[in-house]
Amino acid sequence: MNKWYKMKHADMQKFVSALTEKWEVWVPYRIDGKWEFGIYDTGRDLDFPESVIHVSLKNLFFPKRRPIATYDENSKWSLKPVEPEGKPRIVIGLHPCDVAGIEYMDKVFLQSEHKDVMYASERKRTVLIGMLCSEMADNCHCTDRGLTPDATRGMDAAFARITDGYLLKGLTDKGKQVLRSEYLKKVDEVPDKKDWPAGRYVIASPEEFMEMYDDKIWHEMSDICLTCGICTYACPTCVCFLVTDENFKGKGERVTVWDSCQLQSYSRMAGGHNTRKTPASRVRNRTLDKFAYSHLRYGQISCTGCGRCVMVCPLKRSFPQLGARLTERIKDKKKGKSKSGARSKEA
Amino acid sequence: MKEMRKKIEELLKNGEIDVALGYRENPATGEVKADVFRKDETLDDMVFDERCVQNLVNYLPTLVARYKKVGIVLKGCDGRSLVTQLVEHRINKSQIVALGIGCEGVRLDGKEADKCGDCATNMTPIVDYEFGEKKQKKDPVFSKVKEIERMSPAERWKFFADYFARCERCYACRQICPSCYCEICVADQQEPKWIEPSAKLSANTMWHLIRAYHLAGRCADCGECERVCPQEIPMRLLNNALEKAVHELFGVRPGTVPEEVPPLVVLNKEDPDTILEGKNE
Amino acid sequence: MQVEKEPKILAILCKWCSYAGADLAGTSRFIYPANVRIVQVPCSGRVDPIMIFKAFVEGYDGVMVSGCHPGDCHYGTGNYHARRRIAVARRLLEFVGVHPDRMHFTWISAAEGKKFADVCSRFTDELKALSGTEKTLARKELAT
Amino acid sequence: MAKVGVFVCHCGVNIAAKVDVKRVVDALKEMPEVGFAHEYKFMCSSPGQELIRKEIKESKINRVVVAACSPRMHLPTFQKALASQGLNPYLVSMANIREQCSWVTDDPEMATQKAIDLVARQIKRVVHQDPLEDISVPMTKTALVIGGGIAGIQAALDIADGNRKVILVEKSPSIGGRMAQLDETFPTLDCSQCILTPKMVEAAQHPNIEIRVNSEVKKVDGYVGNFEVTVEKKATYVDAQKCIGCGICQEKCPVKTVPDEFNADLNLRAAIAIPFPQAVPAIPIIEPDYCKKLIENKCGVCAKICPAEAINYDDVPMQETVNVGAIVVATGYREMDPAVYTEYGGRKYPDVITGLQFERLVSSTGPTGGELKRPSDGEIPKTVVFVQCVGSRDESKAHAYCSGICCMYTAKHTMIYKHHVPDGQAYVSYIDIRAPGKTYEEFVRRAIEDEGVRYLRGRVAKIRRLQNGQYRVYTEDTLVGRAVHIDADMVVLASAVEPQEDAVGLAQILGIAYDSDGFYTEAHPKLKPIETASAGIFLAGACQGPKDIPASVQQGSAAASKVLSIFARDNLVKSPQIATVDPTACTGCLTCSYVCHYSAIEEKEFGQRQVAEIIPGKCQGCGACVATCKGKAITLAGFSDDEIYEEIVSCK
Repeated sequence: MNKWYKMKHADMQKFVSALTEKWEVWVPYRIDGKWEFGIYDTGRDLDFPESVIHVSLKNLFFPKRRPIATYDENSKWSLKPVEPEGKPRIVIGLHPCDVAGIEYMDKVFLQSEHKDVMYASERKRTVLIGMLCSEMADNCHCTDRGLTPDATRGMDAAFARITDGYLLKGLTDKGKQVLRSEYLKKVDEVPDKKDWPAGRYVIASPEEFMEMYDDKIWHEMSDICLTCGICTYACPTCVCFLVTDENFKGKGERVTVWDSCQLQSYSRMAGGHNTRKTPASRVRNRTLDKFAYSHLRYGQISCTGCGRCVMVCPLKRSFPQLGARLTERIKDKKKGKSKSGARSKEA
Repeated sequence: MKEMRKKIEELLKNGEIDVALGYRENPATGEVKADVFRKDETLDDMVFDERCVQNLVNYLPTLVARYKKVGIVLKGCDGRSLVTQLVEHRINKSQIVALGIGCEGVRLDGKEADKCGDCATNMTPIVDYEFGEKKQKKDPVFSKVKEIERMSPAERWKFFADYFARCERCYACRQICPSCYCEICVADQQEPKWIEPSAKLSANTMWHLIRAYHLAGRCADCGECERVCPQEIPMRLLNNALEKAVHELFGVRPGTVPEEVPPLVVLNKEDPDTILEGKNE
Repeated sequence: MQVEKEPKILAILCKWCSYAGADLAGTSRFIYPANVRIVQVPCSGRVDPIMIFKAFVEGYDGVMVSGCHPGDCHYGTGNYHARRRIAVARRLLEFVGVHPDRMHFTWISAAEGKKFADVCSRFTDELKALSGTEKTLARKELAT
Repeated sequence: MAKVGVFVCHCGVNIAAKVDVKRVVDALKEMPEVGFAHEYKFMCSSPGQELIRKEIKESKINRVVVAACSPRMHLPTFQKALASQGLNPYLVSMANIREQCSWVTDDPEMATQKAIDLVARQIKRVVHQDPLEDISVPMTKTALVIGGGIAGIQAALDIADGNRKVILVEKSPSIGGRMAQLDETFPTLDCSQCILTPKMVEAAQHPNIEIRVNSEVKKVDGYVGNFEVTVEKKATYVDAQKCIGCGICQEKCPVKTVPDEFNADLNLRAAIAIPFPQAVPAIPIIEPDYCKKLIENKCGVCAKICPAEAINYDDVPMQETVNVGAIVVATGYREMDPAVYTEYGGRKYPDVITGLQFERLVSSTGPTGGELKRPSDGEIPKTVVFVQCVGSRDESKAHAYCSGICCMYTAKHTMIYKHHVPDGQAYVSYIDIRAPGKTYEEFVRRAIEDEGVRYLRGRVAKIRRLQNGQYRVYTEDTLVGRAVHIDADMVVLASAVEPQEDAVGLAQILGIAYDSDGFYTEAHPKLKPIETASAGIFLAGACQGPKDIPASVQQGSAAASKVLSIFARDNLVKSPQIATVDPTACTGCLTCSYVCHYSAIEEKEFGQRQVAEIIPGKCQGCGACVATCKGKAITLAGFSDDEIYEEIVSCK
């Protein structure tokens, strides 16, 4: 079944409704003008955005708040790990950049020495049916990160919108199994191939970035940053968390909670020392983490080019542009130019 | 605007200020953002109009730490938040030059910003150079607060619980607020855990109550918290409810009088005990 | 059908006047409902509204704060500061939907054992009258 | 790891009759923090305490909860029991299951449940309690007395007799204060100066007392035990070391136009003068506003004539910082200027004088040498009206308070008057007569009955000067209900007692509280009438409120005993339950300092920032700053957030 199949728009609705019998189905919803994944209520109108979905899929695999153990003080503090559970799940309508994000999270949670069992379980129970983007939104720049908006890598199945419905294709066994449906019709059509624009935020190599560690530019770049945590929460590859106990009347849960390196509290240690006290040091950490540390550790830079950080930024500040600006500075430095002149007008 | 630009140019040139904090327009996109203007650059893209929503005061502490003297463009509401900064020793007045501009209101999402309807002063109370027209002060109306106050307690809780539940705890509201500057925010403290760090209703409720309470009598209603909230939680409602309360209880309109000590640390033996009583439902 | 639960009251009392008043209620054998849990603070000025917020979130039905009468503060002015803070905290809690009858802020001197017992009895009755209404703010279970 | 020993007391039947103690013990044994739980009949008894001591030794518990009566009753008892075994006394907590449980609960079941809950909360709390050590602060055992009136002199003498050094600072050129100006004193009519002068001399000669006249306190830093006080000595232009007090300069000085303050401005004196004959020290000073040499560089007679070469026209104010451990404020009072009562003609009519002026008029050291002559023409006044409550008990014009001393001194004045002018008639216009002191009422009755003074109950409406030089006093007699007027030769206004002009300024320097009238506020109106809210600063005399001589002397002695009891210890020992600032968490907003009643919060440098710092010596542990600190950078030992939080959340 290495071919594309066609499904009418109305049939897609029926197809997805039918899936809910066995699966927990997640589809994009538009809430107050923003796209977000939610569990599909049968009968609700289905729609898919042409490109990036505002809220990333991170929460599905690595929730904001995730109990990992429970305890009861009355029975002398017995600590019980939370057993992963949940019925099989399908996510329909994620994009190539979302897959890239999940791939990166896999590296962090599954391929390191300490495997995250809960993440593994969430991954295992989920089938990914991706949608190929038909356009690039304002902040999209996956093409500069080695992706294409219509790439199918990492998906179990993929689909694309055409004028009178959708073209679908199973890619893995899991995906093919899901797609077994009476609504699919064999066709000869294939999704349009487009020439995607690139070169918006070309960035230097991780090694070159590392050389910028002691540069003065970080102060300049953090002048106008709030150092709130929203870009890290929106980012599909920011996976820092905090472990904390939550107690209520003698019973409690040990939970992991999203944390953010942009917050001052993140790097504060017992005794009060803070290794990243200045906004500049925090901005540097995130920039280098995305463009250099990630590569050094996992062989892949962790910016997927989804542009969500720009969308959520309270100041509409462009994080990818920081990378680009830095790259410009790296080039200038190499040319032996002085430090001035590299300042972009758009902070 | 022209006048102000000229003044800033002059101040930069003769070294009276090292940098100026103002609003810069990106000619390509028409977007306006806070930015730092330096001596050697042109001020042609410095603007002040209804697009200048941001409160620049939040950037001051970082800037005064790095520069000796900073010029800052101030709307009325932003100036009010500067009052708190000065009273609380966060910024030394000698390090700043306040460039007040008679604000005609700002626009957000295509319509006049909500906060402008409750504007207490269009000119900053702290000002070194004044530009534009200063208008007569009027009292904020807080019609949305009054609307909520008309609801029953259960309805009110339903209204807020829906919003609180959505909070992600990204702390953008805290970070953008000039008056939220604790070294270690109580929400980040683990021992004791007054506010649990996870984004769940009970902890979020604690966070929003504390945030609002800590700003009581200090909030200048610049509305930034609400503007930056990615979940669109109506945080101004809480701030305004307390601004209204502080005015009703102590007759104070925070930030409108330079050097006024925040009302919650003022000793007043004459407060009537009736302020401790609930409003009759 | 749920059995009517006894309301739970948190009383934050200053060490010098109100806590002593509560002791006097005991020495005078004034009976009042067993619903009250007292927390001692040195002065009502020590009361941070965060304590009141937390109490409601933790599920108390009502919160009471009491200190020395104005002018009698052991530390001179603590109760005046408390009065301002608590007045504001009360407005905030009412605004987000806590029923005003769930909060009781008053002054009780070391000599007012009777008053303390009366306040506790009355407050308990008022809270019982509210038992049909929602205990807003109170967290329902661990994960909320 | 905390291991808590729990002891539940029966208190005979006081607890056990209502609370099922056994059930309480059994329920608590299950708690993870609890090492063991015991019950006992009387925990406060010797065997009860012995039980605690034994278990600390044998079971290696490191925290103790005693469930018994109120901690107000027996917490110190159990703290001592812990300390006796080398365990920090602050590691015990008490659950109040008697006053706040068994005695106030009807139903045994409810009482038992409540008791379990109360003890469980204290177990949760005690785990968070930290060991605390008493704070020991070294101190300077020298006292500063501000004000050299009778209260200040008494305080200084008592402290000095207690073998501690005293620095007595007096603003004017001599000690003695108001009392030195008085003629005779009520209710004994003994001569004021006769009883005061020996005390002044004693103070001056006392080896432990250093008198600094012409001096004022300009700045006070530090805290109890360790004050740093800046004292400024005015330029007097006379070298006190050289001056022999002969008084020739005063005689020869050609400028005789200075209003004589000591005589309540009734006469004029020289520009260089000893304030009054019995002054201590008897050293003259030059009034720079009048001295020709100082104004226009002419004259210079005094320097030429001075046998001791003590005159120094180039004198300048000198500031010196002294270290003291305690301060007694005894700055006294002033008499209100009656000029606000225009209808009485005070300060306008020469023969309408104040009470203090009357004292000087009848005093043998006064301007008339003790003969009662009225100021305008020197005639002996045959009819005198004494008007009470001028400025007192009159909120609309001056003060709401009662000046306290006027009823008595007016009675005294009438008697002195009658002794001077036996055929004269004295009238007193009064509202009420307040004579509550020992033999005071009898004294007033003597004036009325023996001396024939006529007391008219009512307020004076107006005083008008008549053609014949007399004054018509329009008043009423409310007892018969009719308006009356008296034609008098002289009128004496009992002008109100007021705080000194600069009272508020000094209060701000000292960081002590004052009331709306400007009188200094005591720490507690009943139980701490000597103390101020600032530790180590005490009040004596009329600066705290109107007072007569015996009350001022009492308060002076009381203040001295307070000072001596501080100085009796080697070091200052304070309760460790005070607040401290974590400078790493402090933002330096200093809003905490606004709520501190004790001015204990100061600014200090920490790295590159300014942060708040709490002076342990000053902090009293109320916690107002803790509740103010949004970032929770302040912790109050004994009532930390941790401890209170546990008590709130661990209620089942």
